[in-house]
Amino acid sequence: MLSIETFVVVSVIKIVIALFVLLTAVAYTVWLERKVVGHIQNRWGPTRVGPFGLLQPLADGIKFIFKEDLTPPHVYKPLYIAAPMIALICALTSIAVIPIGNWVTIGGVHTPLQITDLNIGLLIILGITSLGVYGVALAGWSSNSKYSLLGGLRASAQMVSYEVSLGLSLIGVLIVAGSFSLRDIVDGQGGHFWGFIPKWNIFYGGQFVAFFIYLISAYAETNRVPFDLPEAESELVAGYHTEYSAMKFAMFFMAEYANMITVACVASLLFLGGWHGPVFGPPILQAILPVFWFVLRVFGFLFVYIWVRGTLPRFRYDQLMAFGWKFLLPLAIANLVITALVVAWRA
Amino acid sequence: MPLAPAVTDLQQLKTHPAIAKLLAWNSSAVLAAKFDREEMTIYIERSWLREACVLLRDDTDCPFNFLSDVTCVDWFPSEPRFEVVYQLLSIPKKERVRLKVRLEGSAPAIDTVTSVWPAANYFEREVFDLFGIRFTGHPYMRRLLMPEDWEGHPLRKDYPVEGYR
Amino acid sequence: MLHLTLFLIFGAICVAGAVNLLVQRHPINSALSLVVVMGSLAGEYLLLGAEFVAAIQVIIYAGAIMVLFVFVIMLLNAGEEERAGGSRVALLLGVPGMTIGSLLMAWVLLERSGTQSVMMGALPGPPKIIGWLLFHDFLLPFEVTSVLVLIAIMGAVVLASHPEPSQPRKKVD
Amino acid sequence: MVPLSYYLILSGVLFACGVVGFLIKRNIITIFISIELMLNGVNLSFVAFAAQWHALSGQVFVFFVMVVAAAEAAVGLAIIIALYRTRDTLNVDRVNLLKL
Amino acid sequence: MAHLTTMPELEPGQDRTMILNMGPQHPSTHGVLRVILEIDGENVVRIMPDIGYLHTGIEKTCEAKFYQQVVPLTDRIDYLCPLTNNLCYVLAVEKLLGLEIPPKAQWMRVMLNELTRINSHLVWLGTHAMDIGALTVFLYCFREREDILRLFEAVSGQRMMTSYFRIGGLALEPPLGFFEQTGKFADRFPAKVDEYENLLTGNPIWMMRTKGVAKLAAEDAIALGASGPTLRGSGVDFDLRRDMPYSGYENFKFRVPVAQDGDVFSRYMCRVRELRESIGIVQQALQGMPEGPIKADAPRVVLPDREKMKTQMEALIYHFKIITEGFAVPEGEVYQAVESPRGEMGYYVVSDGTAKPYRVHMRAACLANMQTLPKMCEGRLLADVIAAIGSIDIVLGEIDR
Repeated sequence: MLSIETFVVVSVIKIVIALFVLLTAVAYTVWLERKVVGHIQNRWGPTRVGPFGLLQPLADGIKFIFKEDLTPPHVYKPLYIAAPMIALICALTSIAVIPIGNWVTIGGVHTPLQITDLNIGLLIILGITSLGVYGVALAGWSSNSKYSLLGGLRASAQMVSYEVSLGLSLIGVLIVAGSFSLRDIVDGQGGHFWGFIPKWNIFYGGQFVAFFIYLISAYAETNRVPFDLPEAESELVAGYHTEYSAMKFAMFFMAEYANMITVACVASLLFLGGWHGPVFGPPILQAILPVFWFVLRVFGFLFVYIWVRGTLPRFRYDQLMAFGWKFLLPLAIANLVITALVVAWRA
Repeated sequence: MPLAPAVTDLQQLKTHPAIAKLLAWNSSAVLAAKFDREEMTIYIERSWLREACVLLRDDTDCPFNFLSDVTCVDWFPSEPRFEVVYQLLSIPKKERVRLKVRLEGSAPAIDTVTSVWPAANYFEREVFDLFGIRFTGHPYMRRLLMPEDWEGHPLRKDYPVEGYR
Repeated sequence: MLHLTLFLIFGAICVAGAVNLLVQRHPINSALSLVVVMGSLAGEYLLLGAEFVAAIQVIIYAGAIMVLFVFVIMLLNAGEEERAGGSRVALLLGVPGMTIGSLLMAWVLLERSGTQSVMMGALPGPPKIIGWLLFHDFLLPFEVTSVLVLIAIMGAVVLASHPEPSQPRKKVD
Repeated sequence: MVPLSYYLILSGVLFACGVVGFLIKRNIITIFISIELMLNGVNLSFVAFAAQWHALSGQVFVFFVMVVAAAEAAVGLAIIIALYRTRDTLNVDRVNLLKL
Repeated sequence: MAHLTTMPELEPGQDRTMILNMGPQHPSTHGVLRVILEIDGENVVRIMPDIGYLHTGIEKTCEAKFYQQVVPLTDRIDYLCPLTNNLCYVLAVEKLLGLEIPPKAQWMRVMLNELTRINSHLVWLGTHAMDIGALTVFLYCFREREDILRLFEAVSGQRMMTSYFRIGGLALEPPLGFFEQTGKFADRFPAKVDEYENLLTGNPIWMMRTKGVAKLAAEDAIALGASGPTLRGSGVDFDLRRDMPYSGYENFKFRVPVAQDGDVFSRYMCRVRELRESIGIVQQALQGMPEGPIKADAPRVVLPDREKMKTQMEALIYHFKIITEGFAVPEGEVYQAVESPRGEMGYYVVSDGTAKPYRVHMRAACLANMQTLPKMCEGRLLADVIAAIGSIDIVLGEIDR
């Protein structure tokens, strides 16, 4: 057990590092998206700022900071200002319980690669992401604009609806793992079966369907194509953030991408075996490799996100709702029941 | 193809399906006709326009079921000043005919044909907007292109090119 | 000491949120104050060791029920409430009455049961044991509530569904 | 170490705030919100007593309260929507007729 | 027919509805269309297009220009298919003049017209797909459009506002290698259409968004004056190129795509098939391109060659006279209709015997097509309005003129 001073110091260091890494990841996810979508669409994406446009996120950030921060008249100001902050805070907080690797010992301090290890980690993530709805809904409402209001209504209805399927798809994994702790869930996925197939939940736990449901619900939760109706440019201009500019807009932007990363992390942890993978070489490499495998999975998940964005058209609102309630939800319940029966039979 | 002189004799043109039909129905409705550059023009008496249009549309042999266009020509300063021009098309027979109605210069007004072809809706509003011809019975007689509070009707020949100052 | 400090911080936020709920005139502010109260209550639950309850408090209460409230407020575009004659009487009599009542209760509690105190994380409520309880000891109530929720859903759908479009709307002043 | 009574006082204060809100608010949604506040106050005392008596059933009861609150919110808000549709107001003082 | 024309005033908030002002600045109204929507939640109760934000008074301007000076104005009407406008105008004036056009010019006109049609349909496909959320198709379409614009630039010196057709023929001889370039483009284009179709036609989301959406019955389409793919998408088999041929279209073999359902998907399929048919016409034109002059033999109307002007006295005089005082056109009136990418584009030109047109009127296909919008959208969802606007392929330059 660490002394309280060490605990605080270590925690602060971890928080700072995690935030820094997360924000950088957000910036470079934007860059990655622009690059990948650019190549899908026969163009280059950002190329001017830095090699391969690598400094583009920095330039964008500077632009956002120096742009004029307009507050339209007739907005309900307290909430108008609070909404982007709520969105961003909720998006950034959930990273606190996400482990990115095993325990490490640095300078005599033995600590997990995670800000804090809770045994209800998954519930915390679900709770915080469910609070993220407020940012979007309040932004839409407080802007006092019809497009924003429609966007906000769409967003809150969509996020609440798909959260049900999302939660149910995760419960299958929970039944297999028997724990809410993300670390325990990942630990349960080590090793192989039949000699070569990794014991990931997506294979071994039979959670392939759950992964499919999770993937779709996650797209809807983060308002991404083909579920980007709350900010459907061609219909609602920019949906709930129509009236936002400069840093306030950037907060929504960052929140969206931070949510994407969170969702990708959860997918890697719950379905794709977390940081498990071949570990070899000198000790320093052995320490780094799990983190590398984890980041690789997150990257792969994000890539699918971007790929889908480059390919698919958008749903219509009623189709979206029908899809969520009439297809995904029954599927998720069926998956849950079958998983429960299988686990009970095995036990 | 050298230009042939225009045929304006009603008797010579009687074989054209539209004219035959109109003459058989009401010879006083057809004021004149002209066949020029392979295009048939029929001048209709203004009060009979709507009935003539219904007749041409519902003709079983050659139904002019498609209203291509409604426009107007301003012959300022001669009288009658305006000519409202209807371009009809028969989709089954691939035949065109042009109906013309002459209107006097002061407070020009004519029956709408929106009840015959709903397509006339915007066309007539445009003519009203740019020429100031009222289409009586039109469901929504408002300016179409110019702002609501615009003065004058720009396509009239006596409208100053720089606008009223 | 840490326990007390955290308790006081969360408690202060809680009470501030509750008072703000009363003071605010706009329903959306009241709703958001309640979200704050719920969030800090979740903190209090964590202090008591009821981690699962705390998480559920955030997910169900703050994340679902209150979203529903906010959604309805947005949907009806409810404005600020108007002052009415009756509320002034309630304000004059009710608030002092409630304050005195609360103070009395606090005094009684402090005097009579001040000796017992709870540890930080006194009774851990891990999901496993809660689940065990729910599905063994409380199975019947659990099933009954599920039926209740089903009825509630059906009722909500029936109530909130659109009236027939042909039906003329009556005005009531 | 926090005396149990502190938790109970906090719970009581929340409940009292809920009651006051219920009495002085005229907007039906805010009244509804006040009811939720009262339920929350009660929940806190449930959890506190559970901790004191080392009986987890207190925590289980909180779940039931939440479920009932959820059901109540669903039906209640539906009623509010229906009410608003027919009367165009959210003020309870104006909803004083049982029929239209 | 009253149900097709009623345009009642929109009054806000009568019965829980909301007036939503979509446009004139809106990402998916394709320019400066303003659509006033009365919505109940997401459902559209009533819809009323409001136009005129791009009204430039071209018809009035034409009356102050010589006949040949009107050609560049026509480019600006339907800016997605400038050559079709050019063609329609010059055909009308040539009909007034009674001019005979040499075959090579006619074939060039047909070929360039079909390229214009492809160009316009590509812009439509890209923006329509983008409205429905498929971003990638937009850039794919613009890739091929770029090739066509390069061809236009090669032949006329301009990418968009080409003004390449002149009264009596063409402006310039096509440059060396132009036909080879066009042939190469025509060869590789069908594979590109397959690419677009791979992304859209079989895509379940695309079908969900377009099938059964914004339906328009055949009789309503005819009554409302819809033409082009909007009419053919409703199952009316009518195409001016085939049924009332002009400019030598009777020499080409092509099919007229017709779809029966009258929904967004039908109109989409019509246009996509038209892309393939058009490229077939381009190939036929390339194979059978006749030799000969590109201008009619009418020295009073057609500007002389640069070379002749420098060597021959009469040529110089005609050049001077045409430039300074135009050419008189015999009295009369002509309505010339061509099949533009959007439907029946008609030019009604009245001549009073002088060198300036007495009246030029353009029959805008989009203006009539847009009248179908309320019929298509009422009672549907907000997102369907976007799909419907995209599917009738409006160009505000043509609507407002």
